[in-house]
Amino acid sequence: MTDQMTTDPSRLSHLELGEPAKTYLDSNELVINMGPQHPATHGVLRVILKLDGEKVLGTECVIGYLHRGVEKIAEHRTYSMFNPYVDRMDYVAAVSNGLGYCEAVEKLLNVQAPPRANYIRVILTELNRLASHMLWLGTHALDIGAITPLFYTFRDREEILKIFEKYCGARLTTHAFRIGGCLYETYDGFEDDVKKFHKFVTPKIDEYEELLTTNRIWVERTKGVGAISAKDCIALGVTGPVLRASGVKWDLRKAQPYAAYSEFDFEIPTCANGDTYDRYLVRMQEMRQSLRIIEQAVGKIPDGPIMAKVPKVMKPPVGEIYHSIEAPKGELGYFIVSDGSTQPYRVRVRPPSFVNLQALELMVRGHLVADVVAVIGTLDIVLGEVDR
Amino acid sequence: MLDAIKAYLVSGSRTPGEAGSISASLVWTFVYILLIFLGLSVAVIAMNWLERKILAHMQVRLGPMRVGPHGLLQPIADALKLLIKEDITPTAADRWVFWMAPLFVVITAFTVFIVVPFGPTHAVTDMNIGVLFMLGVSSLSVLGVVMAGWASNSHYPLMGALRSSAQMVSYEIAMGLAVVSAVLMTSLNPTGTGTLSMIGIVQAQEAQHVWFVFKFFPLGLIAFFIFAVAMVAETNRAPFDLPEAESELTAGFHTEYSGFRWSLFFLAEYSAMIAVSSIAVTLWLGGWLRPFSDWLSGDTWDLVFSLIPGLTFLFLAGMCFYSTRRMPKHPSFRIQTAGLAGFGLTLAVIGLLLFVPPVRDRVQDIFWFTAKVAGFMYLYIWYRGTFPRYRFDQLMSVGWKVLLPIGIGVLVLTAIAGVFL
Amino acid sequence: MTSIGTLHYLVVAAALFILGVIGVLTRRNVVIVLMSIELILNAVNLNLVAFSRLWGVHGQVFAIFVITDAAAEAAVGLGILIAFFRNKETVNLDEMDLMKW
Amino acid sequence: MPAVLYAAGFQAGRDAHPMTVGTGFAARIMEPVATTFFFYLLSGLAVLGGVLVITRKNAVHSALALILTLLALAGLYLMLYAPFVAGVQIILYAGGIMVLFLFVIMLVNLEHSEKEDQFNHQWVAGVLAAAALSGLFLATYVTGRALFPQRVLQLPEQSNTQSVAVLLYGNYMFSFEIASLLLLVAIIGAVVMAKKRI
Repeated sequence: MTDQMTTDPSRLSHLELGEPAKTYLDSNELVINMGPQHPATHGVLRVILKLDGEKVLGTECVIGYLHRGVEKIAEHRTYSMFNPYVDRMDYVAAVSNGLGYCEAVEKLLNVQAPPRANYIRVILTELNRLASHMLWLGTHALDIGAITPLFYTFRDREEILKIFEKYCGARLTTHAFRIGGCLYETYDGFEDDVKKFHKFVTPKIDEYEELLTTNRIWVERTKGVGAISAKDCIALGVTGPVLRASGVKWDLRKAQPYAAYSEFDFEIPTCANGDTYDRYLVRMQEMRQSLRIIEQAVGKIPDGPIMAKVPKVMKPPVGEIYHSIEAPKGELGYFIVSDGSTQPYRVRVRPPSFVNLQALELMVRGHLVADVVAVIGTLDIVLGEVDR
Repeated sequence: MLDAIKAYLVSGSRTPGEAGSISASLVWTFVYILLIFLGLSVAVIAMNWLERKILAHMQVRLGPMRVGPHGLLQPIADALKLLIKEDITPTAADRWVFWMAPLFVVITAFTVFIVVPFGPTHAVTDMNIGVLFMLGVSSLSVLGVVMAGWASNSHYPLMGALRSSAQMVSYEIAMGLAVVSAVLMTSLNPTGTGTLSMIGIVQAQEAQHVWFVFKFFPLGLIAFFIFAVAMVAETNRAPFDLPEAESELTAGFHTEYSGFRWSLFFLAEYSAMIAVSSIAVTLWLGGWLRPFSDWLSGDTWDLVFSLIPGLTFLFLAGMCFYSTRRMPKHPSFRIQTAGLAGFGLTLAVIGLLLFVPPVRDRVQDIFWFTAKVAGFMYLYIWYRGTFPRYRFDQLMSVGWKVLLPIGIGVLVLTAIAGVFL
Repeated sequence: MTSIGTLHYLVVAAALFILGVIGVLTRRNVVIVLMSIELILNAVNLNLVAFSRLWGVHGQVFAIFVITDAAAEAAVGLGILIAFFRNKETVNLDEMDLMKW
Repeated sequence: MPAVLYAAGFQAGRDAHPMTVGTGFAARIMEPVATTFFFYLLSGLAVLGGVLVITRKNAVHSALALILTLLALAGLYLMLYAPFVAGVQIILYAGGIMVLFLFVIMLVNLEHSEKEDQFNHQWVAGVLAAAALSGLFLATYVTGRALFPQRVLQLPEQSNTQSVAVLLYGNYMFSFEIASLLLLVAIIGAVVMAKKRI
């Protein structure tokens, strides 16, 4: 399956799928372009669907419409100059991206961020996870036809963005962290804001669940749709909530704790069936767990510096490093090769969306067109990250 | 001419189709058609605004607020935009069919209204086959949808058209069964003959002193429920809006339409919603009959109920005046505030006019009918705010495996109950 | 000013009937041939309903039977057409000669 | 428009009865005009539709022309005091059978058959046969016109549905059951034919 995946659009426009069919009968297939301009592909993903009536016989994803060469840009920027660029990959979870990059470079420089910085990092990252999951929930529900959750989640996501804005001045592409810690001290009332938000959002998550979890149509639309087994997930390298919904208890926050995660008590929600409904449940649980972490962290932010001693001109020793964190969408890894100069020799990003998107073909084959939309939604892809 | 009008108004017991002479009949028919056309257009415009506002408030937002006070002029602005917009015909489209499809849809959607009884005398014509005519003509709109989807010569519209035609044809059957069970109830009159005439059906409910939704409880209720589900599917609204499922087919059968022709589809969709709601109201909810006509009977209660239309308008006017006070006090909002007050004033004048005894008596029927239909319209909006969308195979299985058997069962049970009870 | 009698309707029906016959006998496209058959059935229906004005409602009842028949015919005919098209990729009548050997 | 038509038919019918006296001057002038006008309009549309059905290249256009014919015929039925048949015509023929036709035409892509020869090889023979048939009709018309009864029955229009129902469930009960059986057979047949794998 992966060998079908290619980014050369010139080859793909004349697919192996064959010429468009002459008839719409079951003896012949219909080939439809879903995207790149389509309301349900979450950006500029183009999915070529081979259909038999409404049944999907095969899919092919054409990506690269949002390619900006982020990895190449890194080779011409210093380590700290590249930091803002990573925010533009998964733009709904910019804080996580920044955290991963900063930690990777810190590892390369052999620097430890101070504990206070780590706590701030955890709080902001978990807030960002909530924001990302809320955006996912709203758009996913919208794809399946429920329009109301979108506005509910956006209302609540707004509160998170307000906290970000107060903290670092930006709402979406935050650039909140620096290599070696955080640049900004928390503002006055940061902890109160977070506590207030915690109190505000807990009943809201119940509200979302009330709208959807037992809604008959929602359950019918999502149960058994796009099921994927744990074995297939591991074979394809799928990570994050998709993997956990298939029953694999794998979360980098527990498996190889980074930042301050080892100090908090939280659970890894898993489900067994690996279908769209389970992924929904897992993400809803994850939101609650994130709130739990935030609650624990905000109560005991230690005092101290927020920035480690980092040289003004960063020249990491020659070598390479791979560091990965649990982004809202799965394992986000940075592989950085240093040649000892001020600029990285090569930066390679392992984006969760890109890897998870591979599973699309496996998940939708034999289902209906409407399920393709549901599965794209449940994979929670961000095209900025897929194309980079 | 004046004499004719007076004669007609005084006679008061006939639909215009049966008015004394053929010329009077023709004239009055045209007058009624004109009135219905205007009223329907206004209703669609109002519905457009209401849907946006109600949906917005369900979704914790405000909806249109800029054009006019509380966005009251937004539908007019939208209509103007649609009229001015370029009207595109795709090169590969079949020009004639592409041109005809929206017309066909709109004509069928409006034609249905000639048999809708807004009151015992307020219908264009009282057809012997009223219900059959309504079902038939509204089923013709599927042809327009198919034509639109085919003529666009594009994949998404074609799939939308196939979906909607399959859907409308399937749900028509369940709908027909529910209707038949209601028609069966009309034959239990003291006079003993059933009727398909819309006016006759309401009169049967009047004679039997019960709305058919409560007749043979719960049989009437179940039939009503089947119809209420099938009519949502028939009009392609959420949660059965697969033909125009935005997230799947971009816009379904009218993807390639723009500007004025698109607005015709829009108009047709809303008037079809009103049409099926009026069938439901006529068949089960007693049409123009006022609620509690048996329980709260007598002249006093009649008077109280006849005051409700005027009171409703006065209440709306009061809401307008209250909102006027809450408008921002900034000078740039002065015109909007004045406009809102003017709107309230208009409503108040209409409300006061409705208290005048002759008007009150003529308008009551229309008011109750409209109020019931408005209830259905609210339900439509509510569904849209609450439900996700069904998938195609689930939609079909709901239609064929749930509604159809229940419909047949209800029909048989109604027949048995009619014979033995 | 002649009033419209039953005979007028019969003439219209005859015209439709002949159009249908021409369609059936000359067109190659099966779908259009099936539609021509519908045209013929409709001509018959018009006759039946027109005559029901002379001899009572029986004609109308029979017209309803004819419509039922037309529905059955269309369903089966189009079913055959789809089955045939799936195998031969054509809807032309003169190519439908599987039985001719 | 159907309302007007209906009214016209209703009024005209009332006057066509020899015993009925016109209700007024306007009525006496308008009724025959209305009936004649609508008759010629509708039958003209019907025949036009018929011609288009057999001449169009595109099957969808043919189907649309057929719908025109069917609707015009429904109007004629209304003028003939057969509102129930008219309703059935609209709901079953135009709303049901024609949707089926259009559905199949869309499923079976007919684009290439448009470019082919539209008429078969025996079209001359076919037209000749049709001409012979029309000759026969003409001859019947010329010879039999005089024998045709002039008066028409006054059918009770308001209880048309009832009288149809009484006949359908009374005299023709058996045929009615047979028809339902026929439909059942047709359903099974259509499913068997159209299904890919059973």
